[in-house]
Amino acid sequence: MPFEVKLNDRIAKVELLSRQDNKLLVALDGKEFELDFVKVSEGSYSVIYQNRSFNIELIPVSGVKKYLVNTLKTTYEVEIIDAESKYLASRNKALDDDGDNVIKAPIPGKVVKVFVEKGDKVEAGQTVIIISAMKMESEFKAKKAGTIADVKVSDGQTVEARQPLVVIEFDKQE
Amino acid sequence: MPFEVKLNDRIAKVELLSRQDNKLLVALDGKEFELDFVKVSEGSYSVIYQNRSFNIELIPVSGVKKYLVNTLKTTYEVEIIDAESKYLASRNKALDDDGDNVIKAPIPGKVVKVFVEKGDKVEAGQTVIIISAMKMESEFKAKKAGTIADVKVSDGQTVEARQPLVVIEFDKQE
Amino acid sequence: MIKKVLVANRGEIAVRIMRSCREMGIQTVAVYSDADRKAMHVLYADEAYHIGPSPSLESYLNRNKIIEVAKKSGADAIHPGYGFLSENAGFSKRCQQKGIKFIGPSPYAITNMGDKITARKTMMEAGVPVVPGTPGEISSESEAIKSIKEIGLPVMIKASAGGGGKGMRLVKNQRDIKSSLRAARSEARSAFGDDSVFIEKYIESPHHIEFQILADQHGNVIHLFERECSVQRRHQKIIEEAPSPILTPEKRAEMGEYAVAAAKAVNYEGAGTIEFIVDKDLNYYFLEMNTRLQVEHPITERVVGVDLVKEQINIANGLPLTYTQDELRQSGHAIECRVYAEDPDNNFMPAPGKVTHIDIPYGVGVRVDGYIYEGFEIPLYYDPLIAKLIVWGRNRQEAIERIRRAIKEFKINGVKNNLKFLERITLADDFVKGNYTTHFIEENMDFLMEEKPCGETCDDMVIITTFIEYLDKMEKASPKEMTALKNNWKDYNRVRNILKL
Amino acid sequence: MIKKVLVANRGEIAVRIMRSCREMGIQTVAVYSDADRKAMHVLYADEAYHIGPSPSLESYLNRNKIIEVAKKSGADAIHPGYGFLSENAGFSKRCQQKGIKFIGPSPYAITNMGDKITARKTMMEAGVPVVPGTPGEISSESEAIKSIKEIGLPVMIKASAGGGGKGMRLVKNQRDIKSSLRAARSEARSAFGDDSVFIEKYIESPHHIEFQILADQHGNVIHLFERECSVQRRHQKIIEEAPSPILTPEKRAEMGEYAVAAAKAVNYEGAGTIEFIVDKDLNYYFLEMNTRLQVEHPITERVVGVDLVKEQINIANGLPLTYTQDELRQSGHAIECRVYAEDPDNNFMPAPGKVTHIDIPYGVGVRVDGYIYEGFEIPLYYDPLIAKLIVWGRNRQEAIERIRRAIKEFKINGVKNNLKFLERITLADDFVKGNYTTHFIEENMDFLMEEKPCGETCDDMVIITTFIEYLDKMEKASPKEMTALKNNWKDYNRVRNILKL
Repeated sequence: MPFEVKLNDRIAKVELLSRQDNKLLVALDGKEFELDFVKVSEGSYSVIYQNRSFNIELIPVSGVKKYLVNTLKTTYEVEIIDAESKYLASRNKALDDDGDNVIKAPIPGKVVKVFVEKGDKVEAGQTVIIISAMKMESEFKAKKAGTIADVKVSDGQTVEARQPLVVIEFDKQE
Repeated sequence: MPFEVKLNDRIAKVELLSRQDNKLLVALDGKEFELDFVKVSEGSYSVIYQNRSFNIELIPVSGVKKYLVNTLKTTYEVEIIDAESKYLASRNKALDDDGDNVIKAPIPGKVVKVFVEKGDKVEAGQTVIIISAMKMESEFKAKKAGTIADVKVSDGQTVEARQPLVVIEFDKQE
Repeated sequence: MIKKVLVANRGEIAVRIMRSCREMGIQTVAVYSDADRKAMHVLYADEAYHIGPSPSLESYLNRNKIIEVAKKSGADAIHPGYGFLSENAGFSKRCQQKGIKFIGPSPYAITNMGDKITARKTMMEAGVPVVPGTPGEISSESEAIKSIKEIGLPVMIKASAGGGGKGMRLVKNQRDIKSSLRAARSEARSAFGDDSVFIEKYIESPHHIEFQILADQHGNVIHLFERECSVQRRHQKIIEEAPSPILTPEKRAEMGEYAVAAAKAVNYEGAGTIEFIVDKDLNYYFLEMNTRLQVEHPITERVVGVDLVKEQINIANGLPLTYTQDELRQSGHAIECRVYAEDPDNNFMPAPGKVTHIDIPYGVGVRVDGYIYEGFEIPLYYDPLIAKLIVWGRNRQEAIERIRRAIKEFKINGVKNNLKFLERITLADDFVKGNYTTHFIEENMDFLMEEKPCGETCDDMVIITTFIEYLDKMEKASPKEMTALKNNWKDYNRVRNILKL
Repeated sequence: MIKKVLVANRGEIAVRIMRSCREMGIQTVAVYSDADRKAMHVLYADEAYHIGPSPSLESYLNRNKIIEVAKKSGADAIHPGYGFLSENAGFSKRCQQKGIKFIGPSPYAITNMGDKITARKTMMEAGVPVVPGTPGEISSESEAIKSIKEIGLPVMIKASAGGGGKGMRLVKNQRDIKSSLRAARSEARSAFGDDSVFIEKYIESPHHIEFQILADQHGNVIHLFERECSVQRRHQKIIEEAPSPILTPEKRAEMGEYAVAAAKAVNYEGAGTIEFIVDKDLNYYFLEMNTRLQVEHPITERVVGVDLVKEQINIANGLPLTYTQDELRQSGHAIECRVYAEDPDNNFMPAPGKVTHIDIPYGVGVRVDGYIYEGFEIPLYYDPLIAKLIVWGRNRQEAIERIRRAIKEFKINGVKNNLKFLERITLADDFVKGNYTTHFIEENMDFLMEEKPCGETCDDMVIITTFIEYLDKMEKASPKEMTALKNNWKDYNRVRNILKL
């Protein structure tokens, strides 16, 4: 039974045709691949395909369906798509920007500077607030153009993880 | 309930009096120890006792009762003694030298040189055979004085793991 | 002679200091907060004392507690590392009073160099070039405006008591002078309770180049050449190298002499760093002195061949320097990358968490100073620096090629980190050419955030690997359903033949 | 220019070669046997080819297969590492014929240096001092007896085709001459099918000192100074250092010149090593030439500042040497320890197995070249060398202190290893004084096998830790019985009070 796997914008159909020890025969988007596939350690695989050596590391992001995948060159987000994930994806789309319009502190820190006040217009990419945490400063920007609906903190204030900092009301898109 | 723990020639009585998070209260041979005890990773512990920092690594040798233990300075063999181990220990004593009198190849290799023939007298510590394995040469010696009962291999011969090489009949001890 | 050292720090620098102590046969005492019970410096030390809750203020900055532990443990000396209490004159003084050797300069030197205006004055008196500007603090607006006109735009207004960019304003246009001045002073007043400022010429396209110095208790001072530290993001150094790709031997010699003069001007003792700001024509100006070991000290160690921590201890023991200036030279080229637990894709936000797997690079020309290990949970209370990767090469080109190789070998799973960002820096044209200023990161951000595609086959392998991992995990959960998929290799040819039909 | 290199080797040296290739932007091809599918060189390479079953003869020594893979993969060159095919003239020749560059000397040089008698003759002609002895092979007994009388006892009888100690006899007494001669010849005949021998003066208390050389295709030859390799067990080197603690600058210069002359005598190309045997009065004699990279090459790399693998590739590319003799100097001191998977408590028997945990030392002055990782199973078919620990220090004392520190940080669980034995070597008086010969291990065996006690408190901690681990494991197995033991901290004071009664 074939599965769908999503890598960036690509959705690929994959099927395991046969497997013996470390030899795999896999069909991917209609093409067959014969692989030498071994698990080196938890989440770390060595794949030899047409004598090219690939080292692939999988870090589960949520459950068994979503992974952060590292190769020597690139980091990917890869997702296994089944009926459940399709449902979740459609539901999430409906909620759309939820979360995006509220800038939150990912970890505890301190407000270095708030650049906006309630009612200010902001452009997409405009710096809204600077937070310092673990001695590092991070700049947070508006994802889209909009209006500042609320500023919940002020300069110098200590903030907790996930504490809302600034709320933006995004402009309606045509 | 106290246990007996064997470290080299010492047999110590140990009892866990109380435990909360990483604070332990232990009685060892009648003396009380208050410890800060944390597991750093599988088989690796950090113990702080009277502000001294100890790093202790446990490598199971057989089951849960016998461990090879490393500190920064020393390697120990430590054994938990309960009814079962006491029985096994007494049984092993009866069999005594079994195994000691047969020199075996621990891993596959090649015989470099046999120094004895059947009927030869050997002293304790006398080199009997040299084996080469993984490109390294290892010298095997007689554990006790005795007479060579059998030589099962010859120079240049390839040997398998656990293959008997030389059998010695140890002299009776007064 | 010092026999036992309390290391009043944590993280990689605490471990690094203990390594040299262990080599010297000196006992080490660790102090730790709640969050650090399993931290490597606690495991590495001979003795370990709990000193308080996780926040630094209640532990690593708790001067009384640390001195109490030093007394209790019988430590002869305290090494403050960098950060925390390392540049705290009061702490240095308290150690002195309690008969514990503070491994670092005297309270006098720390105080003199800690205040920017005092430092500036001291340096001017010693003949060291400083950035053109007001000789001292200014408390009236009219005086400030007059000074700005004399110096000429652009200028930087800086709070006298400042730090961390607070109370600082860049003025480029005539019309902004007044508003900027007011903003800087009000910020300074609310942040430090002191609204005095000073004004300096603003150096465009500056390089940040610093000189390492060592001074003993007998008045001998040497410098160990420079480090180029211009690769910075938000005033935070990311990559440093030695030698600087832009200095000439003449400028190096001159600046080295000034660095020595600067240290002598405050009767300096120990290891210290004289920071210079250098413009594109190689005009250089004293910026500040760091009266402690720097994060980036290993590149000097590698190029000059000196163990700076051992020299610090040697000096603290009252021994004369074991090197003369003539004996020292820079040999080859060293580069350091700072590996941070941060997420470049999310505003470089620090990303504490549990390290599930780590591969540390090694082999020819590679040094790593770190403190994390598999299973360690990086606390969210402290600096996100988790490791420093230092390489040496015969020349700058080899060092760059080597650090790229080493970054590729470095793998840290479980916490987000900046390794790919560091790799991109080493690939950036301006970096490769050695042609960069402190604006480098800003100017190259698009290139640095780009991801190089791995290729179609690589993508295919990633998809297949993820898929197989998923299948195996599912099978573990419900073994029966999936077994049919396995062990049918014998059917392989049949399957192939069918597919070919 | 070479764009793709096939590394015809495994283990640490394969990875080490690939590291330099990656730094140079050269693609790498790994070959592997059944036992090595998960070996690090396979994971590290860009391409990997399976070449046969586990025994070396059927894989890493399979010349046809390796050349076939080189052709198939489009590799320009083959790097043989050390061991395996590295000193195989036939293989070097086959590479030449197939248009693949063999990274190493010509078949002519390998042949000339591979045969001990030919090498000896070549060296004598080149004016290089050799151990006094017969100029060539001897096939009659009477001639042998005559030669032994001329040379004077003690002498060493060596099989002309010999190696690995076979067909070798030390003769100290007049009365043993005949029997030893017969034994050596008969052993040589059965081992190599050739009973010719040669006779050399036996050097008592010898040092084994070797010189690294580099020679390009244009006749330029330089030496990179010496390595002291006298710490040996059964002719197997364990610890090497550079510089040698016994050489004088004069002797060093002389021997270096002879090393260069030796290389020139065989039109050498690439990296090579001239081994000398040195007596206590610093008389030195050519012993043999190794026509390849040595295991211990990193100490030279560290002290001289050269990447020898890069130089080998550079030479193979036909480029002239990038260093002149004048530019090179020894700076500081380097020591290498060879970490073997072996059991010192059981006759140093190799101990393959699965690595369950590994901590690699790092920090200032430490380099590690290895190939094992957590979860890797060391195969029983190959050399038990699992890692090389290399340290650099400003001087010999610092290097010794540093290697002790690094050994303490090195932890390998799951396989027996010689780390504690190595530590004991660094503590032995003769080693610390630099006053050792090839008999060092033998003479110090009692000291080296001793265990330093950890102290009573340490013992107590070990007992308690083992006990708690046992309790926790038991509780996992049967949770109910043990729970009573836990969470009774509140009873602590009560328990104490009862105990005090």
